[in-house]
Amino acid sequence: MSAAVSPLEQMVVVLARDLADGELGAAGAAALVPMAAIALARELHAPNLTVGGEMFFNPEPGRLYPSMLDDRALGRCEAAETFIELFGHSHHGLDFFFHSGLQHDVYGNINLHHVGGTLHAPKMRGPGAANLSYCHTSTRFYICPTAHTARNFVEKVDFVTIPGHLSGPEAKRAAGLTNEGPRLVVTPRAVLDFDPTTLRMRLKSVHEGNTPEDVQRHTGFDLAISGDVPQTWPPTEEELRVLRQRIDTSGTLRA
Amino acid sequence: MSAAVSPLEQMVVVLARDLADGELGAAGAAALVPMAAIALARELHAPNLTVGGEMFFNPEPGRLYPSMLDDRALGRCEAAETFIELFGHSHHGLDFFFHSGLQHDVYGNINLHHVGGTLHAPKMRGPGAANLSYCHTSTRFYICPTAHTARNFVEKVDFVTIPGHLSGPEAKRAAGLTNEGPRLVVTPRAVLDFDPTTLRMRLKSVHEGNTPEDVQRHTGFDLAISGDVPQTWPPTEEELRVLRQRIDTSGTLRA
Amino acid sequence: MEGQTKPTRRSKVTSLQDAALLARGALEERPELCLGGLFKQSRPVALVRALLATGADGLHVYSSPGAGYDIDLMIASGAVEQVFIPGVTLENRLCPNFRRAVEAGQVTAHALDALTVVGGLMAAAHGVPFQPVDALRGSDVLKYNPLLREIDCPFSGRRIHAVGPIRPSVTFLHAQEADRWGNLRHLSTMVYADQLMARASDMVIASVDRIVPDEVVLDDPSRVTVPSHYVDAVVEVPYGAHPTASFPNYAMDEKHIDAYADLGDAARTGDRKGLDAYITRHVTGPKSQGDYIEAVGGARHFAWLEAEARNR
Amino acid sequence: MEGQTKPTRRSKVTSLQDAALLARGALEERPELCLGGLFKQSRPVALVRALLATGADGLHVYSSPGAGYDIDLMIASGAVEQVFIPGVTLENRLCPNFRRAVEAGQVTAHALDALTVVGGLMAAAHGVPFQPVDALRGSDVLKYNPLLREIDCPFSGRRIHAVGPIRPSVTFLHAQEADRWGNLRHLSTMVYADQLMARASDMVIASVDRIVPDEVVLDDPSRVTVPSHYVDAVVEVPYGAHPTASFPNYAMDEKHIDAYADLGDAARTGDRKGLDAYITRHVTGPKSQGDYIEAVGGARHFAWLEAEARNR
Repeated sequence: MSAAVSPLEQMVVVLARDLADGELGAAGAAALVPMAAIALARELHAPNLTVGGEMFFNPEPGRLYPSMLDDRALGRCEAAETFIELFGHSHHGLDFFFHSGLQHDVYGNINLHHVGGTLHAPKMRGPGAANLSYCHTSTRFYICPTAHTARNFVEKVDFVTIPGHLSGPEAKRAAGLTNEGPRLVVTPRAVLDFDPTTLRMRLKSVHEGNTPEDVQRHTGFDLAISGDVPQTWPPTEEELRVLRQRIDTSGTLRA
Repeated sequence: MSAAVSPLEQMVVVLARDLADGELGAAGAAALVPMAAIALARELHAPNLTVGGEMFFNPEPGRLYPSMLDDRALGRCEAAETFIELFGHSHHGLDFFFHSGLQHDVYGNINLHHVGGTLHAPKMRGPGAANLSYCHTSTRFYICPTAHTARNFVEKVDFVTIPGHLSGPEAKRAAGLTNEGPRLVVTPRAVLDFDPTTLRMRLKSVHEGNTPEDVQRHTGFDLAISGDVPQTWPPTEEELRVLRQRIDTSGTLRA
Repeated sequence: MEGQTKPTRRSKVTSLQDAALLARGALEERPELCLGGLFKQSRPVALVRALLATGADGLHVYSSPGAGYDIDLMIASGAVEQVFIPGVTLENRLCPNFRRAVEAGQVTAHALDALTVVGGLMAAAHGVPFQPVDALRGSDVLKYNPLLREIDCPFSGRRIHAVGPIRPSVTFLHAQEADRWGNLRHLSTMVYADQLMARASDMVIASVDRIVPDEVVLDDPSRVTVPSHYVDAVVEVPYGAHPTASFPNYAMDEKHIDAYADLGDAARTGDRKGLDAYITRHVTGPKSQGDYIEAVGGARHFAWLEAEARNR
Repeated sequence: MEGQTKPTRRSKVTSLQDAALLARGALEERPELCLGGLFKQSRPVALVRALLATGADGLHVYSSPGAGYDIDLMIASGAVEQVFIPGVTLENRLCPNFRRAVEAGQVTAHALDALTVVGGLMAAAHGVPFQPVDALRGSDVLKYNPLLREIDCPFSGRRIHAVGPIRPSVTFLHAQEADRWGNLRHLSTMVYADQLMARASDMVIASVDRIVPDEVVLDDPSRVTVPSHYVDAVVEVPYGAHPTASFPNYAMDEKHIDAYADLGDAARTGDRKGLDAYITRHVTGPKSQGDYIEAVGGARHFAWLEAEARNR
C-alpha cells in the first residue's frame, strides 16, 4: 500500500478485529467508521456476521457513505423492515452496537443533549439521540468518535444520554444495566478500555505517531498511565488491501 | 331478469340497501353474501364505501368466492396489510360488519363454540371464531346465516361467542357494549330486527314465498308476531341486473 | 496459504427430513408449535407431514387466526394435546378430527380470539412483557381464554385486558420464494400473520416453492417479508403447501380436502379405515415429496392447480 | 334519467395550497404535527413550506426518530413551540436554528428517545391506551421524557415503562407514488415510520412525485405502503421532498442544505439577513412549486439530483 494509514483506517481495523463471525450488530448514527469495520470483518473473518437491527439487513453499498440513512448506501440490501420491527430489535438487543457523542466521560457515558446549562436552558444544545436501548440491551458497544480532544473526553458528562458504566459497578447494577456496556473506545489517537474493577477508562494502546503523553494531553481526565503503553497493531497488508479495494473504494476514510 | 330471485339474492339486496356511501366495513368469515352486498352497494349508491378492516382494501374479484381468504378473490385489491394492522382495525372499529353462527338467539347473540355439553366437554364442538371485537367496536353489525331453522334460531345460545344484545339493555350496558350491536338479521326467509325497548328479535318482513307463520315455525323462539308483517321489498330490476351481470357473474348466489 | 482458507457464509437450505428432525428436537424441549398461512392458503403442510412422520406427539399448536386441514390432520395422527387457535374450520365444513377429538376429551381446544393470539405474538416480537388489548367485551370466550388477563390500565384507569408473550418454540411457514440465506419472499397478496410469527418464535423453518438467486433478493429488498435473521432453515419443496394454496403459484385443492374430510367424518362416526389409509398413503408412506406428489395426482393434477391459481 | 346520476368515487387529489389550508385548520384545533421520512430522505418539505406560507405557528412537532432541515426551517420561520423529536440534526452538522432557539428559550425541545415516540405511535395505531416499553435504563433522558411513565408490570412484577398514545392531529408524508384515491406507494427501500404515523394520525396529507393510474396499484397491492383509508389528501408535487431525497427518483441536495445551515449559523451569531432572504426566496416568495424549482436551480439542477440517485 502506498498511502500512509489514516487515523480512521486504523480505527476501522481495530474495531473490525473485535467483531466475531455469526454475530448480529448495527452501526448506529455515526455510521462511517462502524460500517467500514463491519464490512471489513465480513470480508476477512466473519462472513456470517449479520448487519441488522436498524430496519435493514446486510446492505451492499458500492462505496462508503457518511450516513447509513441513505438509499444509495442501503438500497441494495437483503431486507427492509419498519420502525415496528426496530422496536423489537431494540428490546431483544444485538451482539454489538456503536456510539459517539458530544462528550464522553471516564466511565464511558455519552452526552448528546447539552453542554453547559441545563436541558431546558442549555448553553449549547446538541442533537439528542434516537436509540437509547442498544447500549444496554446489546451484549456490548463500542465508542468511536472521530475526534479525541480534552473537550470531548471529560471527567463527567453534563448529561447522560447514553449510559456507559455510569459511575462504576455499583451504579450500573443499581440502574439494571446487566450487559457489558462499552467495551472499547477507539479514537483517531488511541484505543482505550475499562478497568474491570473500577470500570474507569484506561489507555490500552496508542496509534502510530501518537505517544501516551499526547493522548493524555488531549484527554480531559487522568488516564492513570503506568508502565509501557503498547502501540496499536497497525493494519496488515491484507486488511488495508481489502479495506481500500473492496470497501472504501472512494477513499472516504483518507479524506 | 328471467330466473326467479333466489333467497341469497334477496338477502344480498336487503343488506346492500342498508350500507351507506362513505362507510368502512368488512365481510367477516362467511363472506359470500356480505361481499356481494358490499359490492352491490358500491355499484349502486355507495361508490365511496371502503371495504377494509380485514387486512385488505377494496378487492376487485372477477366473481364471487365463498371465502374472502382466497387470493383469487382479493389478489387484485388496493392494499394488503398484516395482522398487526388488523389488531388496530379491531380496536378502532368499522362502520359495519357481518356475523353468523351455529346458533343465534332472541337477543342476537351468536354461538360458534359448542352445542350441548360444556366448552371442554362439548356434545358438538364448533369452529370457534377469530374476531370477537368488531361486534362491539364497530358501529353496528348484521347477522346473516344462510339457513334459518328452529335449530339455529334458539331462545338462548349455549355459548356466547359473539355478543349481540346479551340479555337486553341492562346486561349490554353492564358489559360495556356501547354501540348498536346487531341491527338486522337477514336470513333466506325473512328480515328481523330488534325491539328498541327490549332488544328482543322481531319479525320485520318476510321474503316472497314465505308467510309469517312459516318463519315462526322455523324459529326456535316466539317472534311475538302481531298485526300485518310486510313482504320484503324484492330486488328492483336494476339491483338484479347489476348483481347478476357485474358481481355474481358465475351465478353462485343462485346455485 | 494452507489454513488460510477464507470462511464462507453458511447456507440455511436443508432437506425436509432434516428440517423435521430439527423441529422435533426443539419441540421435545418445549412443545409449542406455530403454523403460518391461513385456512387453505400458504400452510406449511409438507413440513407438518414430515414432522408427523417423525412420530411427534403431545404438541401445543398455535396459529392465527385460523387453521383447518393441517391441524385436523395433526389431530388425526395423534400428535396434538392442546390447540391454541381461535378458529378451526375447513370453512365450508367443520374439521372432523378436531371435532371428534375435542368431543371425546382427547384434545383440549382453548377458547381464544385473534386479538389474544396476535397480541401475544406482538408482545413476543416486540420483546415486551405484555400487550394491552382493549376491544373484547361480552363474549363467553373471556371466561375461558387462558392467555388473557384483566389489568388496571395505568393510563385510562379502566379495567382492560392484557396478554403475555406467545413465543413458539418452532414456527413452520410456507413462502413462495427464498434465497439460500433464508430471506423469505411471500408473493401472495396476503402474508397472513407469517411475519409476526417469525419475529416471535425461537425457531423458524420455512418451506418455499423455489430457492432464488441472491440477486433476486438484493434487487428488491422491500419484497422480503421475513429477513433471514429470523429464519433457521429453509427447504425447497415443490407444492409444499398442498393441499392448501401457494398463490400466485397454485390454488388450493378443495376436492382433496373435501375427500379427506369425508374420511374424517367416517372416522368420527366409527369407521377409521379410510382415514388410516389416508395417513399411510400421504403422511407416513411417501419417502419424498416426489412420492407425495405422485400419491395425490402427479404432474397433471398440479398443472391444473397452477392453472386455477391464474384463473381469477 | 335526470337526478339518477350514479354517484362517483371522490378523488383525494388536491393542490399544495388547499392541502396546507386543510392542515392549518386541523392544527388550529390541536397543534400536533407529525413529519414523515427520516433526516435527509423523503421529508414532506413542500408541504412544510406551504404550511409555513399560511403563517402557521405554535406547533408541536413530532417525527421519528429524527429530523433535520425541515424542523430547523420551521423553527427559523417562527412556527414551532415544542419539539417532540428524539434526534434533531443535519447529520454532518448541528441544526443551527433549532440550537439557537432552544438555547434562547424560545422553543422547548423535549428529551425523548425513539422507543417512546414509536411506542406512542404504536399505541395510537393499535387503538390501545398504552404501549409497554422495557428497554430503557440509565439515561438522563428518563428523568425528563414527558411521555414516558413507570408502571408495575402485571406479568413480570417488575417496574417497566409505558407510553400513552401519540395521535398527531396532522401527519405530512412524502411518498414516491399514489393513485388518485390516496393509496401510497413508497418505492424507496426504507419507508421510515411513515406507515405507523399514517395509522396513528387523525389526518394524513401526502405529497408524491407522481400520481399513477389505478391499475398500477391494483396490479401490485403488496406495494401499497399506506392504504387510502388512512389518507385524507394527496398532492402531486414534482421534487416535493427537495432539498431532501426521494429515492429512487432523486437524491438529497446536500449543498443546498449546507448553504442553508451556513445562513442559520450566521443568524445564530447575530446576522439574520441571509436567513431571512432565504425564507423569502424559498418559503414565502414562490407562488408555486414551479417557482420554487426555479429558485433552487431549475431543471438542470434536478437532472443532476436524479442522476445522483442512480449513482450508487
